[in-house]
Amino acid sequence: MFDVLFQRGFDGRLYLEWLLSGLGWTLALAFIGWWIAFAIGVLVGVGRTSKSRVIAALSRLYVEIFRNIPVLVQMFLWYFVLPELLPTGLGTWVKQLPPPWGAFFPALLCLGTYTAARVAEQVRAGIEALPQGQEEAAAALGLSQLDTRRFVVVPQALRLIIPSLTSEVMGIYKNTSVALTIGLLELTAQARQISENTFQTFGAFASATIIYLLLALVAYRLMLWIDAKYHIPGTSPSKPARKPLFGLFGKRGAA
Amino acid sequence: MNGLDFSVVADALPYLWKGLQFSLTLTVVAFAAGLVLGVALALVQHLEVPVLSPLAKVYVAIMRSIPLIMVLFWFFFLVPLIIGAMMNSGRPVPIGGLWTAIITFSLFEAAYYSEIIRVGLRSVNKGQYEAAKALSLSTATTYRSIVLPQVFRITSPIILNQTIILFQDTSLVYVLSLTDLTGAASKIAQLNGTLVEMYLFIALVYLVICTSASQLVAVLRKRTRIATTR
Amino acid sequence: DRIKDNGSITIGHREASIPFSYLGANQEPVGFSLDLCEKIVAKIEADLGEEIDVNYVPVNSSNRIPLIQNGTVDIECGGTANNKTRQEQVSFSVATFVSQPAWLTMSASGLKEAADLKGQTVVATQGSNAVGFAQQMSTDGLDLNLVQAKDHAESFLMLTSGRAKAFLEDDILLAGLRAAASDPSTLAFLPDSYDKIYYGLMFAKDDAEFKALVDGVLSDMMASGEFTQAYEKWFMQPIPPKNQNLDFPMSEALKERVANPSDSVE
Amino acid sequence: MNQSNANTNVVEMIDVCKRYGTFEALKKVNLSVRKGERIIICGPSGSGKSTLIRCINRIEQHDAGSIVVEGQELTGAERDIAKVRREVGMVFQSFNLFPHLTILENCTLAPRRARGLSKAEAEDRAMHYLSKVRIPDQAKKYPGQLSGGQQQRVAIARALCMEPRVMLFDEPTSALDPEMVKEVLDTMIGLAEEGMTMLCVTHEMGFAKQVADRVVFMDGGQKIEEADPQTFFGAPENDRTRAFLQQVLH
Amino acid sequence: MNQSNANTNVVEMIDVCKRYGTFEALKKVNLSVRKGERIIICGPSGSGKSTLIRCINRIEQHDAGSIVVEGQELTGAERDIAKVRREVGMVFQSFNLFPHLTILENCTLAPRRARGLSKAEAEDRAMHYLSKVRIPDQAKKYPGQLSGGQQQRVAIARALCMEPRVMLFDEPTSALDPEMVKEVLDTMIGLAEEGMTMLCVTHEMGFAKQVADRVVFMDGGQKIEEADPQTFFGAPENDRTRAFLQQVLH
Ligand SMILES: Nc1ncnc2c1ncn2[C@@H]1O[C@H](COP(=O)(O)OP(=O)(O)OP(=O)(O)O)[C@@H](O)[C@H]1O
Ligand SMILES: Nc1ncnc2c1ncn2[C@@H]1O[C@H](COP(=O)(O)OP(=O)(O)OP(=O)(O)O)[C@@H](O)[C@H]1O
Ligand SMILES: [Mg+2]
Ligand SMILES: [Mg+2]
Repeated sequence: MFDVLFQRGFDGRLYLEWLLSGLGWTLALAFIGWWIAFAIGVLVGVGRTSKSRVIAALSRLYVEIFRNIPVLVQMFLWYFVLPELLPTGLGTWVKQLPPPWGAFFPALLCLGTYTAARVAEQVRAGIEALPQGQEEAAAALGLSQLDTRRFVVVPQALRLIIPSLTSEVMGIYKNTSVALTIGLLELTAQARQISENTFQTFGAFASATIIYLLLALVAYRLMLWIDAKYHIPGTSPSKPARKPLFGLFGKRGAA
Repeated sequence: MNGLDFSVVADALPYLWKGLQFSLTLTVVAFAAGLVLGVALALVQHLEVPVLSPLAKVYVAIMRSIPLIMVLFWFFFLVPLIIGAMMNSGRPVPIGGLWTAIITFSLFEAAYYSEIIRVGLRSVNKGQYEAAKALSLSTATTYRSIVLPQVFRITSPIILNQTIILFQDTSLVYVLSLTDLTGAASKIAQLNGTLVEMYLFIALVYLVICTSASQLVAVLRKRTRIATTR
Repeated sequence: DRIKDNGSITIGHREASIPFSYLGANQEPVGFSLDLCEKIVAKIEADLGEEIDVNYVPVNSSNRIPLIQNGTVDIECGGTANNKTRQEQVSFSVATFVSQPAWLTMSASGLKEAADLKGQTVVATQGSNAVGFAQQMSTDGLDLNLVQAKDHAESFLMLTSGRAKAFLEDDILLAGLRAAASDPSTLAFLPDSYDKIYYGLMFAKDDAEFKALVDGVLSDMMASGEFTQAYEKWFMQPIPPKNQNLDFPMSEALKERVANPSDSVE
Repeated sequence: MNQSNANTNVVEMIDVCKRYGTFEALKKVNLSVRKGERIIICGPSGSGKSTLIRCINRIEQHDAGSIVVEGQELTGAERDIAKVRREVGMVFQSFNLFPHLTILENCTLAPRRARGLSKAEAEDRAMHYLSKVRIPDQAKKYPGQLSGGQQQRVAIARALCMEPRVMLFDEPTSALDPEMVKEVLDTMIGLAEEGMTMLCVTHEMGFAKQVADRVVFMDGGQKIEEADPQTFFGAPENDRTRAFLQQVLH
Repeated sequence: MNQSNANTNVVEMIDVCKRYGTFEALKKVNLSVRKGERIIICGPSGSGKSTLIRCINRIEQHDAGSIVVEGQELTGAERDIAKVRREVGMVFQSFNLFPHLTILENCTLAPRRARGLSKAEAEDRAMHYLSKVRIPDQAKKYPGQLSGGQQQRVAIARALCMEPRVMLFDEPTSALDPEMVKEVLDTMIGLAEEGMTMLCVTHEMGFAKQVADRVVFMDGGQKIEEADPQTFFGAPENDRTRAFLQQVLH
């Protein structure tokens, strides 16, 4: 079934190499996209709970726009529409980026900003799930609002949502496959291309699927490790607040 | 780019509406079927039913690890072959795009719903199970009358959120050559070269629908929060 | 065979493959290939002596072959190129059209011939055989930056929005896209010509009976002049939905095939 | 008080052991409860008090020794366990009312499902016991709308609706605000006066003095001392008991 | 006791009102606290005790009346509020330690960020107060690894690290297991003996009798009675006070 991987394509490379190059783009998108998403997500999530109306409203607007349009459509907008809205020179420069960069950057921004909206909601949920007393205690000690957020609220909220962030990490790496619609030859696109070139649909898709599964496993283990690393001593790992909402393989803590 | 022509949107409205109807229908059907199956998957795991429980776990894990596009490809191209082989009919058994979409989305969503329900099951206070036991209620009664109603209450916002994502994901049925809202827009666009207008328009449609729905979720969440605080 | 058992036939059609197979004014599949298929269905009905149901399933360039293979579609009535690799997977009827791949560019870009494309970004549609063709040219020294768009409309948009310098596709499809553009004169073909491509209707491999039937119908049409009539209707006259005229006279190569129907790809 | 029918032990525990992993929560505990007796169990946190009474209706399963409730050994089939549970009512520290059901539904669910009563019968009975705990007027409300003291009284009524032979209480007042403690204790005193057999884990020493037939002191999973209230509070034998009483009665 | 400097009122509340929506949680409450005084506040649940002391460091904002803390009117700018908060320590019923920080970090965070102490200074000070509450050896642990009593003592130390002029306590012992109450009360008695100005909401009447200069009884958002402990417990003027004391001292 997998012998297709060891045949050579028209360019003389093994189809296995095709898949691996697809994997490379998938990983690059997922990894860099994730840090974009995380950075924006934390800021916007904290903004959502801000006492300033303006900041809260802007954050809300961001979240609503970016999470309520399908990634597929957003992908299109980033790719085709954004360059037209930029100043002509810049737009042209963007459009003439050599492939695959011309597709990679829009895909990266699309996935980053889309996932950021979802991360922001998790961060907000984490902040809201903290006992009221934490902020009160910080205030009572005379800490400023900014310090309260920085030292008390956000560190705890992030720990609280590590399990649900796991699902967002998985989400972004799965959504990378949507980038094939703007011509980025990531893993799924390569699998499809192999299947079109060789008509060995089963072998091509099975290989890609196994890679996705392995990736998911790695991502999941990584998040478990992070969870354990940032686990607060003396708190039980299966506290109901620490919902293992998207625990993947078996029970949490089984690792 | 300059001089967008939105008049084509107006002309295309009936066709787009048909596409939207398809998206909505698919969402509703996959939601219903996925929820039923999801509850079953979650219960099997929660009750640690031998054999079935690990199977359910593996199923959910696999479904949640693969991109939906990939799952759609599998079901669309390969399942007919597999079923054909299983039925020894010598020929592949065709499953239309519609059925592929319904089956795929239901099975796919079931995995997500089951995770939500499973967490819901765990977040029901242990005392509830104990109280039910102490009152000598049977396991079936405990789940039907005590646990599941509370689980649905707790998880309904999350389930609805997932359903909004499901609705957005229906745009991926283009790989099945089905015509949902996105598909309808891109087909019209192909005929008269108005991709940008079409995509901007459907982005707006999705935005309006999904924002209203998530507004509903917010209201629900507020309601459940009140219901669960004493 | 199965059509007999089920009393129904499933026709795969394209949605924007003008004028072979696309959605007409009411989003119904219409086109040259569909007219041909109509005749085939009529013939099957005549043979069976009963009416059969005709189901239409939309297909696209990337799923049409798997769908034929897995039996979802009985016959694809589009504009699919017949070639050796594909013949290993599926069967084709006698040629119904002959085209050549060509480069479409913006007139303003000043490109004169394919050699000018060296090192430039070009676009082809995912799943079409232009992808392989461009890749081949690239390895043969033209050194292209190939991007693949999701469908012809997006490929065309890449060209018109300046993301790609040229769009490689069969000349007839490009002519259709160009005709639909708001100002066709801004678009120009490069003069280079490549090997001929023979289109056929596509169906499952190893069904000699069905192939004989399809080829029979097409050969009869070609002999009787019905084929040429259909050609005139779709290629030389205004067609729905916008009533544009492709004005694409029958090529010598196709005339030759009409005289001597064949599914050869040489 | 009710010493006459000395051999009708409602609960009989012999050498009961219970382990959580390697941790021994109960170490060979013996206890017998006669019909109509009121037993108070006290002891420091983690001493195994809850575990002890939760073994009696098999919410926890003991690992060794025997527990006989109403003549029924607690190792039997599921059916028999269910039978025992019907005869044993339990009230929890955290009430554990079903938040999505009204007070009335809370009280009628088990009688209908486990005792097979009709809706009307179950409701009559529920109203009877709700009156007994003095909140018949709250029947249509949801638990979340009641104060803690009211909720705990509903929990008592709910258990009573199954008309059990024994009632188990696990710190029924320790989750309550101080001024609600009394209303619940009064309800329990009322029950005791009617002759209900009761086992009660509590730190309310005033209540213990007032109603207990016997006080059991537990520590480290063992029964350290068992005596009538006068002896227990007046002249405890054991050092640990004395230390504990000093802390609690500060 | 410390009646000498009678006009240095640390806290001065005049006609303070506080509303939640339409519900009046505080109705024209007057209270003045002199330097070094120990005030105990008691009253039934929902009577406004917490609201009262939370208004003093502006965790809640009052709607009418005036509150002056250390000469600073509590309606001023954010900066001034922060200044007041630095001078007022608060201990909560549920400890509210920061679970992700060690005990030492809990105690040094505010002195470093809000008082601008260096790390070394803050740690010295923290160790000083941790020794005072008798848990210097736990400094490297996390709150979750301590018992409730220890956590509450850390909370007291944390507040003391800001070297406040007044300490507010909101039912500091009511979330504790009975055998831990004493260790916390002892710590508070120690503080009282050193002359700390204290306002304390509690139901621990023994403690109240021992340390209070004055006892305030609240009900329905109003100050019903205010008296020295002998009068308060011996001969309360008000019926509601009497009813409450009966319940609490059952
Ligand atoms: N499910 C469990 N798993 C592991 N250990 C447990 C479990 N339940 C109880 N324990 C342990 O068994 C011991 C006895 O617990 P138990 O609840 O019976 O104590 P208790 O006397 O009721 O204490 P408290 O006064 O705090 O309610 C404790 O040390 C507790 O940690
Ligand atoms: N944030 C809030 N929103 C609405 N109502 C509130 C809020 N906080 C307190 N209340 C109400 O104000 C009243 C007084 O509350 P407060 O917490 O001061 O009472 P308390 O005397 O401290 O009671 P307890 O002994 O239960 O702590 C209560 O009836 C309470 O329901
Ligand atoms: Mg207990
Ligand atoms: Mg309070």
